[in-house]
Amino acid sequence: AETVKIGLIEPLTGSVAYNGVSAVNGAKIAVAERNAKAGENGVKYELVVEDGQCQPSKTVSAAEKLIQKDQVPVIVGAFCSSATIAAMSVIEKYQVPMVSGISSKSDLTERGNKWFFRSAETDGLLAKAFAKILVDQLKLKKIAYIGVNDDWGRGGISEFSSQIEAAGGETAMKLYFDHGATDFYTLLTRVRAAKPDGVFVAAETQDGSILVKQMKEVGLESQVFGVGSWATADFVKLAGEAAEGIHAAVPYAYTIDRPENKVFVKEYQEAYNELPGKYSAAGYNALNIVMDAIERAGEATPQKIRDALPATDYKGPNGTFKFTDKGQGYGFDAVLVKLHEGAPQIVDRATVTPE
Amino acid sequence: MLEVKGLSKSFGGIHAVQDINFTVPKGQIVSLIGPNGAGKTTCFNLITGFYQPTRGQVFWDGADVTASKPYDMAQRGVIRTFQKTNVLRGLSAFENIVHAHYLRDRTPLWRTFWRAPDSRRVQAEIQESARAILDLVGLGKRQDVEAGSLSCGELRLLEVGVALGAKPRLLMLDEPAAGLNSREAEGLGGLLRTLPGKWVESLLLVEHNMHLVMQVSHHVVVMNFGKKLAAGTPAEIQANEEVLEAYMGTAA
Amino acid sequence: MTHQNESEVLLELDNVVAGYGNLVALHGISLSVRHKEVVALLGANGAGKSTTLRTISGLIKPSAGAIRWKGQGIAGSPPEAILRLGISHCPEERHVWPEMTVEENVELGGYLLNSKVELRRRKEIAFHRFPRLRERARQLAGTLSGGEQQMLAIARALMSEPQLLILDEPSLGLSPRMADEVFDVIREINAHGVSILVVEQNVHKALNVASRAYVLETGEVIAEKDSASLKNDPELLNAYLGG
Amino acid sequence: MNFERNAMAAFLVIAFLLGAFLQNEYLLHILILVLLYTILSASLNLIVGYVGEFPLGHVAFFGLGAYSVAILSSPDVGWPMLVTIPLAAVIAAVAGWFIGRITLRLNGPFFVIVTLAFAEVLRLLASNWIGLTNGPMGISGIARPAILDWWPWLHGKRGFVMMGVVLTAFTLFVTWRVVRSSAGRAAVTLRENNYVAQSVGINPLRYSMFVFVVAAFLAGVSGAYYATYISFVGPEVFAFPFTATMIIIVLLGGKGSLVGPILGAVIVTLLEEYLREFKEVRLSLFGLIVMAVVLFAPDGVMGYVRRRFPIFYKRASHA
Amino acid sequence: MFDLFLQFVLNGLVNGTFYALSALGLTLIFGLMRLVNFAHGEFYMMGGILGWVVTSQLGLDFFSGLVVVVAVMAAFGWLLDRFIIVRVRDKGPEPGILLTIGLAIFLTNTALLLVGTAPHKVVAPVSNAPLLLGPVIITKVRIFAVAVSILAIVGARLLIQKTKLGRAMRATFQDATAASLVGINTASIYASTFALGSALAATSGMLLGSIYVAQASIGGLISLKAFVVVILGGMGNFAGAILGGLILGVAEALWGGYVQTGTVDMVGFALVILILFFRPYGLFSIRAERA
Ligand SMILES: Nc1ncnc2c1ncn2[C@@H]1O[C@H](COP(=O)(O)OP(=O)(O)OP(=O)(O)O)[C@@H](O)[C@H]1O
Ligand SMILES: Nc1ncnc2c1ncn2[C@@H]1O[C@H](COP(=O)(O)OP(=O)(O)OP(=O)(O)O)[C@@H](O)[C@H]1O
Ligand SMILES: [Mg+2]
Ligand SMILES: [Mg+2]
Repeated sequence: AETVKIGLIEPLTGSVAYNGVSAVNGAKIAVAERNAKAGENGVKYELVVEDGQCQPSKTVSAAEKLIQKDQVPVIVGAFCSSATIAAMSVIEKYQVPMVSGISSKSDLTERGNKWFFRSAETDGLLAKAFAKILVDQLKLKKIAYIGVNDDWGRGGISEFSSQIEAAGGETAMKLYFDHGATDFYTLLTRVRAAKPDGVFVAAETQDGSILVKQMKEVGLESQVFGVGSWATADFVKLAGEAAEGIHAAVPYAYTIDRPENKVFVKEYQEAYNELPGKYSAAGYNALNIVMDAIERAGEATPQKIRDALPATDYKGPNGTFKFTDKGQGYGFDAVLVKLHEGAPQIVDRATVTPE
Repeated sequence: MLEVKGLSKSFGGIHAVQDINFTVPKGQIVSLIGPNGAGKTTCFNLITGFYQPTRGQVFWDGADVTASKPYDMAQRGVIRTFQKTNVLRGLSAFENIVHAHYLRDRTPLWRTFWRAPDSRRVQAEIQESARAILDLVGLGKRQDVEAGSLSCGELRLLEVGVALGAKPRLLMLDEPAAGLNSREAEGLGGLLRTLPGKWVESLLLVEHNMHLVMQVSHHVVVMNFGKKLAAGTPAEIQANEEVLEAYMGTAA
Repeated sequence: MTHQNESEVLLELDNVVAGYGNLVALHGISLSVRHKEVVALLGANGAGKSTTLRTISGLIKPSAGAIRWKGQGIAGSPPEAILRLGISHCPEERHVWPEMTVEENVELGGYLLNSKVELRRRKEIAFHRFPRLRERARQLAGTLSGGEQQMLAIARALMSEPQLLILDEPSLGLSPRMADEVFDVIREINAHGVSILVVEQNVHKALNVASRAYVLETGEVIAEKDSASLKNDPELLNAYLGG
Repeated sequence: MNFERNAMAAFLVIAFLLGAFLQNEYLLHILILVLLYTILSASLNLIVGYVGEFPLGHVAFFGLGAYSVAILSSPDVGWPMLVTIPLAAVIAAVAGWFIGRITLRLNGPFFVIVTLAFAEVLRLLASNWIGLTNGPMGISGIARPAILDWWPWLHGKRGFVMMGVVLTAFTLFVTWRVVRSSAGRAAVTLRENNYVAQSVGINPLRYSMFVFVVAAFLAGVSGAYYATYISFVGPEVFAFPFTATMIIIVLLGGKGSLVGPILGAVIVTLLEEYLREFKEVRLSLFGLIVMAVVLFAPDGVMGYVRRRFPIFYKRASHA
Repeated sequence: MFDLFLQFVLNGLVNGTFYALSALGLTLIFGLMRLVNFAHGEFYMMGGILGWVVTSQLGLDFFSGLVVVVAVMAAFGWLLDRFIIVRVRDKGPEPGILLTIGLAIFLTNTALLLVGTAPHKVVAPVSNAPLLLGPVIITKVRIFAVAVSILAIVGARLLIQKTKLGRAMRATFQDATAASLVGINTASIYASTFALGSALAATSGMLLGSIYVAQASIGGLISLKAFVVVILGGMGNFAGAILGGLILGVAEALWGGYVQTGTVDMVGFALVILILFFRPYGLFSIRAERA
């Protein structure tokens, strides 16, 4: 049978490797699923994974290598928006389509690069969907924002704060910390002194879990909510009791009640002995979208795949994915979860719609 | 040429040098001697600007050069060697001396990228001079040996060579004969005597080898506990009871 | 200590070959030091004197030949093992620890001692021998003058009260008077039964304390004579050592 | 010494020919990386090999060069490459002068860490001075230099290769001249023994400073080249991975030799790409290989060559 | 307002102690042995990861776990020195730098392979319930950790300054030839120092891992801070290391508290630049070099 190679660029080393690896794990599940179904004469897929280290230069190298050496007709990746931007010029030059399931910087799809697709929510879309609900449900007036000092953290905070302000919330302060910081006492002392009703946090598992733990330690009792891969088992394990009652706006939680998700969670658990998180689902979805497109295209050439991508209509664990003309995904769900007794409970659900 | 006036230096409570005066006239070899810890090396460091004097002045050709930078003194023609051997260990003996010709070699920085028309000639000249100096100090056969693997005594000779490479007007040697045997020291003495007038204008010598000192010096200054104890011709010094008592032991 | 015969050979080098990396500096050196004897090692610059001493004390491993201490082969043993046997080496170029005080330097000379009392006694002797060091007990050794450092190095080497003391140019950098004193010390400890192997550039001083001398040239022993006859061998003296 | 000059010339000719005839863009990409790293590590080598100090913050100048190009060629300013690249290098050199004034008074470990401190401060500035640098989001879409489109032959990557060959030639010429000049000899004297240097009349600061500034200038050139080629610049241009790469290249190639950085750049770039085959274990392997090289050739490949084949390597002063 | 200030200062002091502790191993290996050890942070990381393995995976309590980790890491450091570092010992600083960079790359990525990228939890020795001390808040486990840090630092200082072993170490690093001539087994001193340095790094990794998390990729960051601390305090000076750590901790806390949290990391580097500008050899250092 024919074997189609798909390139995947994620950070496998460096500061966000943890999340990058989750994405690769999810992607592998998707490919395994398809290959199992393919039978004797169906198309087989082969995943070629490259480490982009979340660095533009390494990501460009990886993209060059995938396209030139491995001759992949399509790429999934990269993780950090800055790395994705760098790769975007490479794929445009070679005219190879690329789907990112993760990079959240709003303007990626606004750059007129017709080879680029994003099967993920942007910070802006997520903020639009949940800001009002959050303010109303949690009865928040004064909000402090804490975010990791990178493109994603800053992006998330600026989108959410403006949406929340529009919904009547007041901004007490915006504080940033560097990725990998371990001690947040000073920052939290400042937040505590401002006596906010709620604290919005944009942080990934490792920083986030330490942060919420220390919130309890310094006696900060405000409501905590935010964005990041919080609806995961790891997060709960690391944060311990401190995780109780936290709200998070996420595109995916393993508790989402959909048949597609049940299958995904089961397979993922079997394969890795852990529950999937936001990035696992992102990797899984992006691969499925790409493989759907390949099958629709009938022929695995970059041009054909590119042409097939806009017609995407993929039912994933967290809803149906479609693309706008600009390649921005929509139609899928994002959920607001509350961590309770160690599991993310779904509080609300919104469908991501194009702006 | 060199005049030292009231030079003093203390380290914490230790008065290493106190109120030292002497001159080194042109064409002469002056020796600075004294017991261990008398302050001779410290004097060297004060004159060449490695230390700042606590008090006192240094004059060179009549100009006050107190506390000038070491390289500044070198550029004025005052070149010294060190008591604790200092050479360019990673380079060969020959390269050591070539590199010592810095002042001859020196060009404006922009010349780095645009070679001067006479640069080849200058280089050839330096190489030739380096070879001559190596032969002079008796390391001709060892020219390609890395300085780091020379024996102690050879290093002392190389140091003298390096100092000569810088074309000093006043050459200041700190115990050049330490580590040389009597015969070699004698050889060095012979060499030192020929230097003034030919290679250098004058010479200031610190040395414990009395034989050498008495053989070459025109004038001897004796220090003890940081102070000047006596000064005079070698003959006068050898006859000075105080000096004999403090310094000479049975050697004189 | 067992009673030892005056003529018993303490240290013996038999055809020792050693060097640095690819460079062979000693081409088969043979020499011996007997009990209670002072032996001088003479030779021109770069003859291999220091290398010989370093080989004995274990700083350099010989590539061939044997070194025997009281009949036991010790070639290739590490320096601390050799020191334990009773051989102490005061190296060329002083090698004091610059960022330790004079007192610490001296005390470390008795590193192998376990008794504090004994250590104090020996330190007292050292300071008695070199009063300048007592004055400067708290000064950092690196700031001492050259000669003071030399005294310190000798004092340190004496701290282990060895049976064989190896001195590499002990008078280097010392004033004539101080050098005399150091040679007096050498005589004194020799009188206490310590054998001494000394490299010294000042041939007269060396031959005044030594009973025998070896003359080295380019890594080979070219002569072995007792001091009296060497003093009367102007040819040899002139050729290699200077009058 | 002629060996070094010939080797450098040969490298440039080979790079040019490969650029002219290779069709595979991936290989051209690798070639560009080799050229980029050659420039960068040749500049570092000037300091490590000829001043004898170890700047951990050399990446500061690389980053400054990259950001300068990014900002100066952005639509707001919009200067052409022929202006921005030299200007970027000058900016890096000015920073080198400033940083050198402070750091070159120090030596050994203090120098190592203070230079690192400067690089880190710049990195943090780059992530926080959003108005100028766009913070962690970085500056993207740096335009392809118009000059590369004047001649169709220079389409695609070939243009960048040729640009790299020119810049590398310039860099190698500069380093070669520095090393062979009176200033270079003074720097070596300083490296070997500061006391001796001063006592033969060398003003230590003047020459370490000169070499430092030249090195900063060249690092700026490499940063500018990087920014132009990758077309994106973010705070990571000041980060440790670049530092690690250039250190490895310089020491692996052999410090204090002009050919060292070239060899190092070729080896490291090819090795990094080759090791992609090994997937997850590739960086572990890379670490092991680096360690192995140190153990077997502690003074780098050129150090090894120098020891084994001294004929190739006649000492400078004999030439 | 004043309460806030107190809290900042306390945060800074606690953090500063932790900085001093995590730099302790480096003070030995870099400050004393003069080996620019880029793998220091990786030793710290190994302490944390091993701590996780022995407490969370093997179920030991913190203290028995610590004993195991210290033993393993000391042995690791010892072997590393005896078989690898020796070979670059007298070859100048660069081979050491390159070697430890290679080692750091290897250790980080091998750890990533073995235990993955996820953060891991080290079981804490005491509870992390908050404690109110007047107006300021601290947790029990932090007090405990501060106590351990102070003990470790004081212990290390006494070891180096007062014991025979410490003297032998200093002698070896200042002049190894002389050291071996007075009977010091220099090879074993080097190895023990390296072992001790690794064990100290691992101890701090495990202790702090129980307060924060243990993670395979933390090394680089730890190394950076530790270098800053060692340089601030003066090379190889333990009192200096404490002070360097405290200064860094308090300065960061005040900067973060009153100026900007996003740039706290800059504080340490700015301090290093400033202090070395005025005192080129660190705050506390002795120098005995003379011309
Ligand atoms: N940096 C310093 N700190 C403290 N004391 C110092 C310092 N430098 C020199 N000394 C002291 O000053 C005195 C003079 O030292 P100096 O080196 O000038 O003596 P010297 O005459 O050259 O002796 P030698 O003949 O032994 O070389 C010595 O006692 C020495 O210990
Ligand atoms: N560290 C070293 N590395 C390489 N070669 C060395 C080293 N030390 C000495 N040599 C070489 O070994 C030979 C013997 O040197 P050694 O130091 O034993 O001479 P020496 O007789 O003590 O001379 P001196 O009287 O000058 O001290 C010399 O040729 C010297 O160049
Ligand atoms: Mg002196
Ligand atoms: Mg010798």
